Amino acid sequence: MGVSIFIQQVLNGLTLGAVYTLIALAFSLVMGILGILNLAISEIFMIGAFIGFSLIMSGVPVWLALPGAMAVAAVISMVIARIGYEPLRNASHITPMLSTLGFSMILQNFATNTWGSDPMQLTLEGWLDTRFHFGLVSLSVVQIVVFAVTLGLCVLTALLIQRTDIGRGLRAVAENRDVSRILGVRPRRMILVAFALSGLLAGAAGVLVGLHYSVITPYIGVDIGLKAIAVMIVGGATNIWGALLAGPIIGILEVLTVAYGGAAMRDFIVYGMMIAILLVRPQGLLGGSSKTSGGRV
Amino acid sequence: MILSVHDLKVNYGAIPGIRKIDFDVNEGEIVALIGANGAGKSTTMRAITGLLPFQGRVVYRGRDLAPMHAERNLANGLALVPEGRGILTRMTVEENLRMGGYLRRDKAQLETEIVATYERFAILGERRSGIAGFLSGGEQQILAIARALLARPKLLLLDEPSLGLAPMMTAQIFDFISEFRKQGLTVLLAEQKSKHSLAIADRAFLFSMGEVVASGAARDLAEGSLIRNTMMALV
Amino acid sequence: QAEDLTGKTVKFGAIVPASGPFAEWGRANTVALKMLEKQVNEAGGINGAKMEIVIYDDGAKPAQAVSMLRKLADDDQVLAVAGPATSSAVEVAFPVANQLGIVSVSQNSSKPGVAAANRPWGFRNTVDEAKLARLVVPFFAKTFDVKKAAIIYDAKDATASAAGAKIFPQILADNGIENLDADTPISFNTGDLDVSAQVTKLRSLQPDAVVLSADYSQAITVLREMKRQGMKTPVVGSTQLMSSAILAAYPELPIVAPTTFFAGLDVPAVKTFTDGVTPLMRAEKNLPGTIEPSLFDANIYEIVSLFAQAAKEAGVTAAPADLAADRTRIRDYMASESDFVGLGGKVRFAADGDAVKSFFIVQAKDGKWTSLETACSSPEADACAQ
Amino acid sequence: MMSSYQAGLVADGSILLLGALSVYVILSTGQLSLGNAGFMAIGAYLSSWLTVSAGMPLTPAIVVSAAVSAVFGLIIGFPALRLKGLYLAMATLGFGEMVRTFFLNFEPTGGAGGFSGMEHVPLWYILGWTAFVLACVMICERTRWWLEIRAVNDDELAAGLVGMNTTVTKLMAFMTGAAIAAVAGALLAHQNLYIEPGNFGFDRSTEFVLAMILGGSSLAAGSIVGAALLIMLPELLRDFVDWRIAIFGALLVAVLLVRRQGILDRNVFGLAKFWRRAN
Amino acid sequence: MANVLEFHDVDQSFGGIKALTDVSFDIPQACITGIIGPNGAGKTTIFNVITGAYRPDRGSVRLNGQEILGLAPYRIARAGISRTFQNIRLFASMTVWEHMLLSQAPRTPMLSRILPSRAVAERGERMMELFGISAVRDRIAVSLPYGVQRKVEMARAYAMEPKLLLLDEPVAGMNHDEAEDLRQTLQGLRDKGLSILIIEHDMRFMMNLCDEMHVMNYGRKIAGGRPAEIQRDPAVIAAYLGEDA
Ligand SMILES: Nc1ncnc2c1ncn2[C@@H]1O[C@H](COP(=O)(O)OP(=O)(O)OP(=O)(O)O)[C@@H](O)[C@H]1O
Ligand SMILES: Nc1ncnc2c1ncn2[C@@H]1O[C@H](COP(=O)(O)OP(=O)(O)OP(=O)(O)O)[C@@H](O)[C@H]1O
Ligand SMILES: [Mg+2]
Ligand SMILES: [Mg+2]
Repeated sequence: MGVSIFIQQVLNGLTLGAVYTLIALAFSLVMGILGILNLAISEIFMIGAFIGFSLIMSGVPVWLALPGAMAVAAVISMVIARIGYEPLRNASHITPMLSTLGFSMILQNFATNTWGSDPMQLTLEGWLDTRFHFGLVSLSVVQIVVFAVTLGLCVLTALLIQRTDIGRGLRAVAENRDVSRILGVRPRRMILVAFALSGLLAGAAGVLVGLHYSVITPYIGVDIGLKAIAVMIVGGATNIWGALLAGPIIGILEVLTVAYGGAAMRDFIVYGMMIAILLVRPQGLLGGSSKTSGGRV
Repeated sequence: MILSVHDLKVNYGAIPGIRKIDFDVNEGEIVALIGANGAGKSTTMRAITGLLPFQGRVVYRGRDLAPMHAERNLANGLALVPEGRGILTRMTVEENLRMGGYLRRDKAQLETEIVATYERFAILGERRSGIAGFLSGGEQQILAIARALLARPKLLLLDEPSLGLAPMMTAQIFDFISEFRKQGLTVLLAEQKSKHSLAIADRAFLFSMGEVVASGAARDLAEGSLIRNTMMALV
Repeated sequence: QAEDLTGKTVKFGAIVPASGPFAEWGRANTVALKMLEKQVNEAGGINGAKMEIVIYDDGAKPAQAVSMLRKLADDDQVLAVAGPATSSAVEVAFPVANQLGIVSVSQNSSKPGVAAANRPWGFRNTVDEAKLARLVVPFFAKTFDVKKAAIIYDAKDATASAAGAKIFPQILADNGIENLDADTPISFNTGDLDVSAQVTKLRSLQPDAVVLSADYSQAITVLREMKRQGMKTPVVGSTQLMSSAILAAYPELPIVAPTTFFAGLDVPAVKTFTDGVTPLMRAEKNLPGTIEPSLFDANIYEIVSLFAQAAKEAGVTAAPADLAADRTRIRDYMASESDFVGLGGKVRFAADGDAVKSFFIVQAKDGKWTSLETACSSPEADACAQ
Repeated sequence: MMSSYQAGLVADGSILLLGALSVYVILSTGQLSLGNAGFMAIGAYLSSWLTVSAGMPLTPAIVVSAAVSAVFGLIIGFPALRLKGLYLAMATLGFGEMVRTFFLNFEPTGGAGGFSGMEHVPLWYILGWTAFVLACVMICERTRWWLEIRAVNDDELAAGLVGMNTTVTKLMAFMTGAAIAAVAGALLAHQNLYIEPGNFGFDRSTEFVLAMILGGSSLAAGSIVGAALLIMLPELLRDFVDWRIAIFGALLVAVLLVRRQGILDRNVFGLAKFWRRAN
Repeated sequence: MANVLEFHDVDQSFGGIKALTDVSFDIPQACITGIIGPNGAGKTTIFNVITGAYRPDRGSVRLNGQEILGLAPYRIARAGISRTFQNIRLFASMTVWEHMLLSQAPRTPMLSRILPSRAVAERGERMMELFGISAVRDRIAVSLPYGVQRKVEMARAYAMEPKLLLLDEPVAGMNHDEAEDLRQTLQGLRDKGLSILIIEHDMRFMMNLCDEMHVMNYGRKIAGGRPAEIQRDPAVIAAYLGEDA
């Protein structure tokens, strides 16, 4: 009994961690590379969840609702890039962060007015509602979908950033816009690409969260978003794989704290651990060491 | 004529950067821009490259260049080695060189040229996977020039290339450049040390207070007392 | 005694959370108040005077609630204020009401002891959760034969955590029910999406019943997770559970809660109110098309109705010079034994500022609330007599 | 004569201004703190406990709370020395959330149920503190010591190599910021007469940053404008009802776009100086 | 003549790169000492070791007989060593004038940093005059032309009242005449008792300026002595100067 409950809790934690991972990836695409914290990602995630919900409720199959919601999320993200980031690129890095905060307010207000502030609930049917039982442990099809999509998107993103010209171009723009331009990189386009990718990931996370928990409100973004930022930081913002490592760590830590300690202490433990990790590894678990920041006298 | 500049004018907010610059560069030449601190050499180069908004005309290979289109200008063969080198300090030496060929389609050819660069500049070869930001000043300057040449430019703009280079290295760099010249490279050079640049340049233009105040064959300028006199008069 | 006020305007204020996480409450409240304003004025107003309700949004934020209370009292010169809604806002607003000398009556707040700490101007048209729980739990225990129960509550919500951490454990003990998580209370935080760990833990305790102390919007998350994990234990909670949204969360499960109002209640006054307000609410663009009036709509409707009655009977003059006197009149009227009849029956205010009214123990069944029993929030005999 | 509504807004604005200044002092050394609500919570709870349970008069209670909060500033400032940019911001955010969760679980000050029993403070008292703190910061801004703070922001390494003790500078900034935030918290507690952990969340910390950046992050006077704007705007937008927050967000973005260095910047004063010299 | 600085047996490596191997030299009081060498030879690294920016693997650095190796950079600066940077490092938000005020702050007590001071202002003015930058006093320093920024850096370094001034390629970006002016300025300072250590690739400038010179190659010191001797040293010619110099 104790063991199967424990396994069940670990599975719960992994699911939560997968969600964190996806959103953390969305954050790290703009933060790790461009160095700005796009706070609106939390809200893009929330909008993604609502769009996915609405599509599924109106009878669209899941395999179509997922890309649909991802696309909408990507478009919103690109709009934010053009209006909220581009014109502010020369200001201090806090200014674009605050302009994305402005966008969060708009998106949240929009969602409240469109879908209401009360929880929206979805009833799953057919294969999505299937669960597998292994003794006392149970695992749902949706959970498996969540794991698979998370892993797949992670690998794709990492390949794109590490193995292609796009990744190098992005890093060049992030470091020095003028220099990247004289090397032939188009900063505006690059930034749009980064934001779009980040929107896609956040949108996907939204749909998966909607499917898994089947209740959403316009306010789900804030807390999960903050946790996802913590996951990104713990993993190391500059390394795509960091989120894949840190997501499950934080997810499981959180669930186990709740299970064997108490929910009241949860945030204390999670943020405490984040600070502790930062003290030991200031760039996060997998982030390049400070040596790669390239400063010398 | 590969480049001609007419009535070029750039302001930094309320501060005038350059007032009225006219000059031209012929295919295959080395042209030097010389002048004191703040004369406007760097500003001119940045404007031509497409990093600054400007007034006036810049005609490159028969076409007018619009301001602020550095990416497009590079695609048309116009590369700049900026003042202060413009190394991507967080990337490795190798990645910096790769970025030099960012727009090139012949990636295989690029790889062999990168290897050739390593052979020519052993320092870069030794440090290929090191972070570029940790190179010494002169090493970074070499990297910047090597990187610009990997873009296969038709017109190379060098802003104070000898800055921080040891005498022998300066000679080596200019050897390298003259090799490319044989393959059709044209060079526009900005230098403080007029002696140095006049030695290798075909023609030169003397800048002062944002205007061109003298021009001529480099040899004449080098020998004549024109530079000295003009500078004395203006300081 | 009352003078004729024809040509004058009697103004009341209302503070509702029309934006933020409880936007729906505030927006529905607004519809109910607009309806009331129309009804009163069509019926001849207040001794001939036109009644006007000035409604402000506080976004469920304490600071804004206070600002709005001040604005209503100072700039709009209203005679009394309905609201604010949330306990956090009330905690901050009531002291200001006392300072300014204006009645403030909350339509939602059920955190124990808030009005009692802010006499004489703070009132709540709600019943303290402690009083309700004391009657609901025994009834529930008997109906579902409960020997051992587990409690889960929202630790971040002041009301829910007070009830979940203090009141319910005490009441379970008083009724001889074993509290399975007494040592390591199971809780979560407002806004949590993931309560899988908590529910897994609940499940592992194998209780006969679950006590769920949370606001309905949070409770839904828990119910959904229980459904996902296939947990079929009956649930009992506080008034905070009351909402039509709860009904869809886990229709197969018996959910029991106390309330002073629900839309399907078979009482003439309630029927009239519900029939009148439901189409109006559903016609609002910013509210869902399936919305039903909630407990809070009924409460705020009652509050301002009571203001109107007080103004009428206590004889306000609605003259600017008498503002303070008029406000005192309304307060005194509210504090006294009156014969005000609300939607569910007689309503009066006890010395601690909370309402004394009859309430119903209801159970979610087939997508509706069904009343199982009627009781009175006051232990005194016939305090709630019709 | 001010109505009590206006007076209330002024009080809220003053407290927000103090919060903004607390972020400003820390940010001047290039460190972004997203956890000042945590220091504010310490100030609010400690001063309230001192006045209510220990019977201490308010002013000494505020001074004590500010001092204790400064010690916490030092404790969080030390690890912060190792962190850069948004990593630091996240660590401070984590600290803020930890403080909030701590008070959520700390029964002696009421836990989730909050704490009350404080005496109301008059408006002039709040204004007095605000003016005092603002004056201190603005005077410091004109000294050479402030140049050191700016130097640490501009280029920490170079600052060290030209002889500045950057560690001390950064820690002092953290301590000062923490103390100012604590004053803001104490005033808030004695203005609202009730505090709960939810008052000191992430949104409060971002509000401080917002007020400061909107007003202009290169000088303390900017925060006055930023705080005033943040307090006034929501009130002015009441007519928009349902879309109020969205319009607020849009205006926020618009202001940032139009004045990306903030509404006020050093040049505004530079121009004034220039003008004086020209005449 | 006493030595201001004794730099002994220093090794410095970065991962696999040996930037300095067993380097030793002394800097005499009131002398201009030059360091030359090919790119990447380790010249700037010597500066970084002296100023505490790097911690060498081995060795000793003494200022007026006091060991300074291992001290925090700001302590070394306060002990009387100030420097300029090869990659100019000015404070991006500050005007030239603010640089002059700032650089005098660290060595004074806290209180005097808060109160305005006439002495500080006067010294600031003098520094700007000395390096010829009074005309741009209210400009943001980083928006100035490259060569002028170098002068601001030197003025900032000298304003700290150092015993030893370290200059890393100061005439890069200056023309011949400006370099000549600078040479005279520096020699004037030396005559007043300042010790200067300078790195520069402009040989003509160095020959005229330095009292003594050290030559680096691949992290090792390959020669040291009077400029005229250095110029004739075959090892130096092979490694650095080239045949035609
Ligand atoms: N970013 C800037 N902001 C304001 N003014 C600038 C900026 N960059 C250059 N200037 C001004 O423009 C003028 C020309 O400068 P520029 O850098 O082009 O000169 P230069 O000839 O390259 O000098 P140097 O030889 O020192 O590099 C100078 O007066 C300079 O102060
Ligand atoms: N922090 C560091 N990390 C890695 N390598 C370094 C670091 N600092 C210096 N180096 C290496 O040490 C060697 C010496 O560098 P240094 O900057 O001292 O050269 P230099 O003599 O000043 O050359 P230049 O004339 O080009 O400025 C170089 O190869 C450089 O790449
Ligand atoms: Mg230049
Ligand atoms: Mg060097």
